Amino acid sequence: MKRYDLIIIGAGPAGLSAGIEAAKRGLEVIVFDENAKPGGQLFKQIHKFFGSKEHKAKIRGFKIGEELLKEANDCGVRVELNAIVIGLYLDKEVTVKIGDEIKHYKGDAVIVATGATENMVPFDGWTLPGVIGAGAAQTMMNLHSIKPGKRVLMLGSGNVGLVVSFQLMQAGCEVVALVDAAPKVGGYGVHASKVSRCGVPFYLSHTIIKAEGEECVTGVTIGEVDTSWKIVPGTEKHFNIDTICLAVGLSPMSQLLSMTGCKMKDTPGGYVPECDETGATSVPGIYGAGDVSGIEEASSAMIEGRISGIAAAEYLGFITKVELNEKIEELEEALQSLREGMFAPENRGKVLEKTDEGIDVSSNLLEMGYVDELEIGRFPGIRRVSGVHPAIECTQNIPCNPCEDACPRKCIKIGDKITSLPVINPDRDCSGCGMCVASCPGQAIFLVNEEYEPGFAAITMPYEFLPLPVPGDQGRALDRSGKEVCMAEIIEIKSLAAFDHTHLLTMKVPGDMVMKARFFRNMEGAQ
Amino acid sequence: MEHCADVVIIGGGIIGNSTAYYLAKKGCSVIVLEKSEDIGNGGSSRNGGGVRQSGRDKRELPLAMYGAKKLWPTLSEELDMDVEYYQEGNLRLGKTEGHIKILEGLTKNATSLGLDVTMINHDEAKAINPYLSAEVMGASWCPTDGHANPLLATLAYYRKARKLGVRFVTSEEVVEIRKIKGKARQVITTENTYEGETVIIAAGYASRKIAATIGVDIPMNPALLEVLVTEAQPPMFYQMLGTAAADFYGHQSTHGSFVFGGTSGFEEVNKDNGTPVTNSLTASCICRGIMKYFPCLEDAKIVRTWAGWIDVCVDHVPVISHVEEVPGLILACAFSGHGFGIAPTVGTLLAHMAVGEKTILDVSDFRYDRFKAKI
Amino acid sequence: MRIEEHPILGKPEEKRTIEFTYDGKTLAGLEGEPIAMALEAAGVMIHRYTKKYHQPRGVFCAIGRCTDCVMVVDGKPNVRTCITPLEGGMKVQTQYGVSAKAQ
Amino acid sequence: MSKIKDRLINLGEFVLQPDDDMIICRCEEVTKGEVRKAVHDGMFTLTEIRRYTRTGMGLCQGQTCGRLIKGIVARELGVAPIELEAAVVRSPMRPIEMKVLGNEGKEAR
Repeated sequence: MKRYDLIIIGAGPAGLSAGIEAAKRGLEVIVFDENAKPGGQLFKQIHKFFGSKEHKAKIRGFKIGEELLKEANDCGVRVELNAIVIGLYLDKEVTVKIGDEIKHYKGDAVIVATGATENMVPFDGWTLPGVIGAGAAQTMMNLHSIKPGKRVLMLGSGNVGLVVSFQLMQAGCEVVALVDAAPKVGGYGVHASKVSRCGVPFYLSHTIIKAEGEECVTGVTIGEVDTSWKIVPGTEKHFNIDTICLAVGLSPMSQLLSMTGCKMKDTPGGYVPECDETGATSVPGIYGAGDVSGIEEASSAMIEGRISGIAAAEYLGFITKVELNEKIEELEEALQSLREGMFAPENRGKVLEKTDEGIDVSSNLLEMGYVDELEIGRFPGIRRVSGVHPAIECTQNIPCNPCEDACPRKCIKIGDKITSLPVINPDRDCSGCGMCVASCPGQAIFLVNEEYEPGFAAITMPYEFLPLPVPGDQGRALDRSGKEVCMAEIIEIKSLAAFDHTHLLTMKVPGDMVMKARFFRNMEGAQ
Repeated sequence: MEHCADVVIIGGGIIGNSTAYYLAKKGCSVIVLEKSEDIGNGGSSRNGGGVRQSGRDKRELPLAMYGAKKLWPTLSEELDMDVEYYQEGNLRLGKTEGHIKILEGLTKNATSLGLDVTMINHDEAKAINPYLSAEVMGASWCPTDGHANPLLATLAYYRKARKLGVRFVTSEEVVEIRKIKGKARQVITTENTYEGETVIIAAGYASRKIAATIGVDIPMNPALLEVLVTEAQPPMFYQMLGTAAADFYGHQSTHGSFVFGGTSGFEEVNKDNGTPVTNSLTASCICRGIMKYFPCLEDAKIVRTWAGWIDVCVDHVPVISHVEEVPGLILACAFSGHGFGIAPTVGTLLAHMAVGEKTILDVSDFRYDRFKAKI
Repeated sequence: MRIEEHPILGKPEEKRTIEFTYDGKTLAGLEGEPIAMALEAAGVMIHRYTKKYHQPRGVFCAIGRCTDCVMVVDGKPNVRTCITPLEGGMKVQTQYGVSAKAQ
Repeated sequence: MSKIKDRLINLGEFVLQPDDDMIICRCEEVTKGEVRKAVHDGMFTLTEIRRYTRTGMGLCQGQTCGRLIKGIVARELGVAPIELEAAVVRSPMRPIEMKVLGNEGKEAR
């Protein structure tokens, strides 16, 4: 039987990263993936990643996927696609369907990096065509260039629901509402804000009562829920839509680990293997890396994968324990920095009222999806001075710091703790280059010039939609909630390769709108 | 919780459940103790569902015939639940001269005991089942055989017994049976002590270990058998299938899926990790076996495979027996993989035995002390 | 509906347009894309009707897990159309229960 | 351990709920009411529910409904979902044609 030093199941961020680290240390590695394309979910992630440089922050997910793949190829990792692992048996025997054959392989070590599967939620009519998972929407739009629908209702305000809502709009779909039964937005506030200012209304404490339609979805009724999740009579709202998108969480796909006899534990986040910090399970030589051992972001999965790859190298005697420990310490630190802040695993399900800096969290953000004009001033990224300067509407402690590096003049400071809120440095002058605007994965930075012209202000915003407006376009400025607040004229469009498809749109608005207007809509209503 | 009953049954499989049901029907109080979390966790839920008379040892045959005639046809009605019983015959297939010889031998034996089994040729077999391959040379045909859904039949007995007040306790492993004043009476689990006027061991391969605690041994070993199931197919046929070479056995269920059991030849030496895990070779082997007889199923997708231990007796015939040296103890084990089809009969017999009634059939062939050295 | 141009991903990869049949009608699709995507582009939402309650189903997970999108493809039932690449001349049929409607 | 071991515990009367006819297992078309009823019929574990109602026995093998069923059963039994043992995982991870499963690669062996 063909035996590899290391068999990795799943060519996503964790699996590829594991393969790279193991191959670098001399292991013969093969990665099996059931999909036609490698990269796992990375190729569906078209937004810029959070984190810091070591986490590949501000690079779009699919680009990270391409980089990882290249690195894997360069290291000699064999990636076998369309290869469905159908079983993981005793003695680390893996059976794989390749073409019309079943092949048997053995691995001296096995890393299971099979990722996660979407949770679903039932409601009246949820089996109708037109009700799809958020992952399905991403697959259709970002892999196959297909619009999942014309008018979409999103259920779920976690990061997936927020990010996919934005992606739906980028693909040219209309998102008519974002609904969540929870009373607060679950995902990053910056993700919510960028969806909200495009005009998507948030319905928190609401759930789907019924998907309507005979043969496929033609409409939906939602209603408000009380604290015991019961519908409050009289709160029903109806939307004409053709698609309902479900983004209600993910569960680890740990079946293979369970099948081969790894000790498992049930947690609120799903059924996961008992693992040590290297991902080693109760079966010596079998590891779990990435979402399979607990749901996190792809950035974490990549580090976990690297750790498991190195641990497998040590397990098989390719490196010493000392080398392992050194490297792991460094990676653990990187991993730890991603696991801090308000969305840290230990804060799941908690309502935090203040930031680490002691600032009251925007209640409007959590309940409506955007920071209210009256609240924004209390955050350290906002400073009202003359001339062009950034307005950083980053109000939660999340692990992310590209803006700090982006500014050539060092106007923005985050510091060692990457979850700290960005602070405007009063001693530095903004050149108005816009690098910070384009680099912010949360699209939360704007450049404002309060005295652009007498009576008028200029606002520069990140813009990732088509068609792209052109200077001279007249339209409406929208506020953070997506409400039209005034007339606006596009005065400049900046599109640089360094911005990586984030265009900087500068619009002129009446001076009193400078802290209100945050988005632009052309006259025709085109986005 | 009540810890005393007329009868304490060790094992919540189909034997234990059916016995509990027939006892409860007689008005006895019953406690059933099951080691695992699930009712029907052993062979009861891990078999091909055959309700066969053909191909059985002559000692077992009366039990099978009684069941096919008196119990199975009305079982769904009796238990208020469709156990998906089909009495549409059993085809035991052969595709070599050697196979045909084996089948002829079995047929001769069964016929002599009064069972309606006949040898049929390829064309006759095809007339019964048009999906057979050209390779099939002939078959033995027993029209009164059939199959049922083992998962549902096991749970149907459980449900009905529970409704009649039988106390089922799961997740409690029996560690010891104790004699009190010369009689088997106490059943000690990991957590509790139960008492019964009669104690029945119906715990599959684990029966050996439990019986040992009271000084009784049954010469049997576990063997790991595998079953696989396909996605639903359009209704094709409802005969029970088997082969002379024992490559596979199975049937199409009401649901449309095919359920097939089979062997790879490694059954008695398979490794496991403490749970009945499938072997990496067996399912593939079973598929190859099936396709030789039913090539039209080659595109049917396998959705699941599973394995289970059977309790293989040294002479492949069960032990259904009082243990006179341990009054109050009844053994019902060593079914050797043939237990499902005869479970209703065995449950009926055990109920008689437990209350001291005369059994409807003679059970002396199943005595626990029948095993003798060869010389 | 197809996305002609995407603000981040640009224009879709060029693929050969091929023909296939859907319940006897000739449709166009892109070679190698999942069958379900070609159907989606053509506005086909219903892939099958269930066995027990005869309810319509379509794409749900789009990655081959949920098996809701199965259809009869070239005579074989239960083909997961969301992960089966489209080929020229394929015969795709709505699945009723576990088979195509008797013609 | 709050595992329910005694199968005679009183679960109260089975009362119909308005959403009982909602499909939970999409593959096998099993409704919420059928799952709840199964619990009242004595099926206390996910494995028993599966065998009794066919939830999770279809083409997708419970990948969609597993979590939902767990929630319903736990609520009916009055325990936390975490108390319920997950159903056992078996090969194959994806449905696979008999002719493919039976065709084992030669060079790999």
